[in-house]
Amino acid sequence: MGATLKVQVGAADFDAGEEIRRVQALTDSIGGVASFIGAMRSSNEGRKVDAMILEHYPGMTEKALGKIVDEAARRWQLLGATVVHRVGEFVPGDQIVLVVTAASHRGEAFAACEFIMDYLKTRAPFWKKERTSEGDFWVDARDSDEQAADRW
Amino acid sequence: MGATLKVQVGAADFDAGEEIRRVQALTDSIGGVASFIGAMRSSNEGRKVDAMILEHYPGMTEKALGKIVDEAARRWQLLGATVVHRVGEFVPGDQIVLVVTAASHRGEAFAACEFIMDYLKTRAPFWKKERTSEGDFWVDARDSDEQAADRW
Amino acid sequence: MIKVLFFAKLREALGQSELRWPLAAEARVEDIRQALVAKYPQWQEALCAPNVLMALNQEVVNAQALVRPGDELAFYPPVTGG
Amino acid sequence: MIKVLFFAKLREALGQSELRWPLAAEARVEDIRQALVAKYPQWQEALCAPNVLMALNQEVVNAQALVRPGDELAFYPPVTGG
Repeated sequence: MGATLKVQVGAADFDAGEEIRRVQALTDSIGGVASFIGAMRSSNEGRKVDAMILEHYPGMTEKALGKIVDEAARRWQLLGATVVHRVGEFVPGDQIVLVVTAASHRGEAFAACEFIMDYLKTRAPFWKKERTSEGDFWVDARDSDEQAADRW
Repeated sequence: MGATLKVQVGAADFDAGEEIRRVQALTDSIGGVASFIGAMRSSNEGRKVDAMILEHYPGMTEKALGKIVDEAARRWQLLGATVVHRVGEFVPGDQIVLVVTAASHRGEAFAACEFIMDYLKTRAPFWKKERTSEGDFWVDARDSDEQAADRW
Repeated sequence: MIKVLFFAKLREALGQSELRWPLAAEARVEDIRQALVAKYPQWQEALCAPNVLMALNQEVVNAQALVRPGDELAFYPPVTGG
Repeated sequence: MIKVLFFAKLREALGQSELRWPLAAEARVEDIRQALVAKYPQWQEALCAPNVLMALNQEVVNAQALVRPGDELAFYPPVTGG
């Protein structure tokens, strides 16, 4: 059976519960659904952040996410997966990204969910700019994200 | 800051979206929320399962889950966590368990969520009995679950 | 007196979920298991199976743990929740 | 003609998000970068920084990839989504 995979990029907020329910409803062969929500924090590396702007490369973003999800579905025999990534302007507490993965067993669902997040962080064309009281700053890529992606 | 931890055991179904929202709302220091939902599958090791009965040891169950969640919160500096485990009778597709973990960064949230599931599977006093067309059978403990718990 | 509990497959094998057991002074979990089997020889196989687990006052223990009057002692098979 | 795109910090450093660049026959990504810098010397530092990434027709490539007329070529800094 092929997995039902969904990728969505846009400014609109998402309802994690609703997205999870949609994946759960795909088939009763699903034994485990893992999910992850990334949110904007009120501080980053010690400095207070008032707002964040997320820029992306329209067109390539969707392709890159699609490839990452396909790869995860193949490696862990997923029964379903959803990725929603928001772009635009955010304030602390706002949701940014959602990943949902479903498999027969929990190990596959967890691994695929973490793989998608690690790959998305290092391979999908998104860029964050933080707005602070001292000005706007582009966020630097983290070596730890690169190392996380290299595990797989 | 202490983490807000919740453990609930009972027959009632849960709303994963609502539980996730509650954890997200705890603090805007949360950068990542990982979650897992375990569900009843329509077949197990090749045989069709019509229903499942989940028995537990009231009192000890809550204590055991509480200890597992405390340990996870300490190891990964969680900002919040919720575990809901249902008991009683289930049919395929029914939700059984929910784990939600929140931390500043995704690595901690993922690790804690998987740790809680692995420990819960091998240390919390729950027992599953499957109802099939050939009779009722107690589910055997899986070596792979024991190995998963031994990783941590 | 102590309370002794049995769960799941073990409960069904013994045909009993709970019993009161006289205990005047402290004893090891293993002593109590042997006393139970002495009284109910038909329990030998199920209750002494190598995979049987024990909890004392709702904490996992091994067969050498000390049980005191008033305690709650449980025997059960490997767990399968989640 | 090809379309050349710049994103995020690099876009701001160059003061430009998109341009059309004449290309009659195929050329390597690196050749195009050098031609851009020859025309806009002030771009040298930002466009030739070692961490600048490239995508050709929305697929990640290295500087040796072949670009053909009609292609879409993008230069951008390391990504920071998620």
